[in-house]
Amino acid sequence: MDGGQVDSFEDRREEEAFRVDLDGYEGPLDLLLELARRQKVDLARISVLALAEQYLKFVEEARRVRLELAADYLVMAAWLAYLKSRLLLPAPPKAAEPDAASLAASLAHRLQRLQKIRAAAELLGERPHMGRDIFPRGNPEGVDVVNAPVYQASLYDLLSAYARQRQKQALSNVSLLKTRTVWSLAEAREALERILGMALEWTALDDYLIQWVANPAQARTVRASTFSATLELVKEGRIDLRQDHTFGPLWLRRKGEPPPPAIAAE
Amino acid sequence: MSDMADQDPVFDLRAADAASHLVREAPTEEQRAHMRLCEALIFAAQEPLGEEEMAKRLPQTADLPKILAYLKAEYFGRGVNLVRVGKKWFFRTAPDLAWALQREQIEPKKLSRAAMETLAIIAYHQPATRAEIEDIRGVALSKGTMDVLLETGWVRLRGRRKSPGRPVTYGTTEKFLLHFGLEQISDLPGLDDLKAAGLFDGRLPKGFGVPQPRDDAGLMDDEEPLGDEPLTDAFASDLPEEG
Amino acid sequence: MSDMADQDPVFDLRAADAASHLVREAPTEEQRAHMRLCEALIFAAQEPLGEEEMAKRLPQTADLPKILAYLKAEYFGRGVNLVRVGKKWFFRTAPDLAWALQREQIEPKKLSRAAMETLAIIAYHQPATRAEIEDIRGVALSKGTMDVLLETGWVRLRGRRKSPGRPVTYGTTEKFLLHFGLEQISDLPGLDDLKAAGLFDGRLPKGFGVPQPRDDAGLMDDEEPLGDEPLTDAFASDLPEEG
Repeated sequence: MDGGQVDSFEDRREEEAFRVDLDGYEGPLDLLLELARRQKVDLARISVLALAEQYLKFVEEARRVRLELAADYLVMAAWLAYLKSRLLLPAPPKAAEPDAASLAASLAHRLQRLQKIRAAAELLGERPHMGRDIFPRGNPEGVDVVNAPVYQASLYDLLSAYARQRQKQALSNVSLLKTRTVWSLAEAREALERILGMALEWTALDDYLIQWVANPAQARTVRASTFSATLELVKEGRIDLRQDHTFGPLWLRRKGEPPPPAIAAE
Repeated sequence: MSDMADQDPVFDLRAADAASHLVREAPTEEQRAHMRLCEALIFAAQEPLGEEEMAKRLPQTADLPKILAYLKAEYFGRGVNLVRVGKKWFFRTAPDLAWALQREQIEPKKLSRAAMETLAIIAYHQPATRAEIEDIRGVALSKGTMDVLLETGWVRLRGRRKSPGRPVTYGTTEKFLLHFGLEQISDLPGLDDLKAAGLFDGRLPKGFGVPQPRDDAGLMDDEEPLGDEPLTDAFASDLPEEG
Repeated sequence: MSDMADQDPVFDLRAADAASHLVREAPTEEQRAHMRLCEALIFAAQEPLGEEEMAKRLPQTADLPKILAYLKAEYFGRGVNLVRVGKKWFFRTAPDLAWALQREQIEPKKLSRAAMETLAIIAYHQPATRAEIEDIRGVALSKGTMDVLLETGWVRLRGRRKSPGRPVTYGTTEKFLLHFGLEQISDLPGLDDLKAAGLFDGRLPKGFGVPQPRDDAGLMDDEEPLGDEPLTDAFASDLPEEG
């Protein structure tokens, strides 16, 4: 539906010859309105009977030239044929249906309404359009947006921030005065040597550790350092070290005792 | 163009009268200061500026309607006019200068006749359902036509009619008013003619009165919110679609 | 903004003189029509509009310089001014109204962890100097942190500590109390309350305490007024700055 079609519509209106061509009509009502315009009278005083006859003639013509007609054109034709017969016949005395005159009036009303809205659409279209006839400011500065930050924090945020750092600082200050949390190799070796005399029989390394390590949090560093220290002592030939299976306890004893038969067999 | 100018509110004789009246009684020094501020605010804004927005920037004692009336009077008959749309204000070029301002390169896409008629029905008859539009035009509405109108931003989905099938109701937007230079929906051209002809009482019992088109944000008595149902079948129709 | 206005040709005294002179001799009917056209053209243009461009749309006989001078005079002192740059013209809102054209957009912001901790220390230990805050936190305070806190309006410069270097003392404001819903600063919970709330766990060294905060408006015995010394070196510190 472009301007071209509107033009052809206008052309068609000027062309008085009745031509069977449905192109450009937007359905039966549009066609009826066009036919009504040809009566060149006020739509309010239009002859619906004449209009119905014209429409029916149009449809007959169309079928004669085997023009494909959309269903709604045929529905309208059927309705108009009915209306025509009702208009020609005298009104039945007690009609259950609406009388033919009011049916005709209602059709005329619909046509008028369509015509008026078309006129309104035209008036609307003729108004100056923004961007075509009237223009807003070409380059408005706009309103500067200044960000006004609003800080948000809850009392809980404040208190937990306070407690968090006070506690952190308090603990790190105190820990400087405490014993080191890491057991050095020297410490482990010294401790081992001091107790070596007690280990005449095979003794689990863990036994020593449990005995020596007061703080369970230090178990890891103590085990690591002590193990390194035992390896040093084995190398020096001062102790024997064995492990019966993977991840099993480490056994150690002072060197000089005869090895147990199981170990000798290996 | 000249008869169009008559329809335009800027060239409205009553407005001109009011303007000349206002010009005769000069604004006070204080009002002048407020006029300057409003002038700058409306001028700088990217979109029509709401009266509330202006009121916020003015002293509480400022008489905003009077200030805007003065300002409008000052721009009366000038190359740039101060125009109201709803409760918003903006400057735009005078419609009679269109000939000099039209830019060759930008040819705005023309709406099809079907779309223009549908737009007119929605504007004059709003809130309107698809079935009402089809009833007036006597032809099924293609999905494409409504899509084009929604795309222009001139038409919006308002809600649903409280009737069987709960059809979607359509109405116009502020952008529609802005585009066609209307202050409010009742300024639609030819509306009085249509109302006088009593052509829009189709769906109302006789004697009910002719409905006034309404584009209020609020829903009417026989409307309800869109809800979250899918809108896809809003376009379902058993009429054949127009070609 | 004000010094911009001084440079601006709109506020140029010679221009103002010329303007008032022009206003005295009114433009002719024809010149008025040309003024309207130029007004609309400049208004609708997306960039400053060249004089040649305007001349093209005006009759050859039109006296463009005079028309533009009239137009400029008409907009003199108004909320919108006509401004010339080289041979191009554009409208601009009056520079002295810039303040009104700004819109504040509220942007919710969260304090950084460092700022929050610093605020908490100021709240509990006020009046606190920068060095005291750093001592408690064990890390130097970046300048940015204190700037942010002053921006919140929750922290204020109270005075100076009567000690070598006369360091600035910080305290909280009434706005701080308001924001955190405290009636008075002494409503901040003490150590036992903080412990009960689970904010401190059991392992605290002996002698660990939380001060009873005070934010008296008056200066304390060891404080003195800020005076008018520069505050720039208030942030000097030899601790490494926090990340």
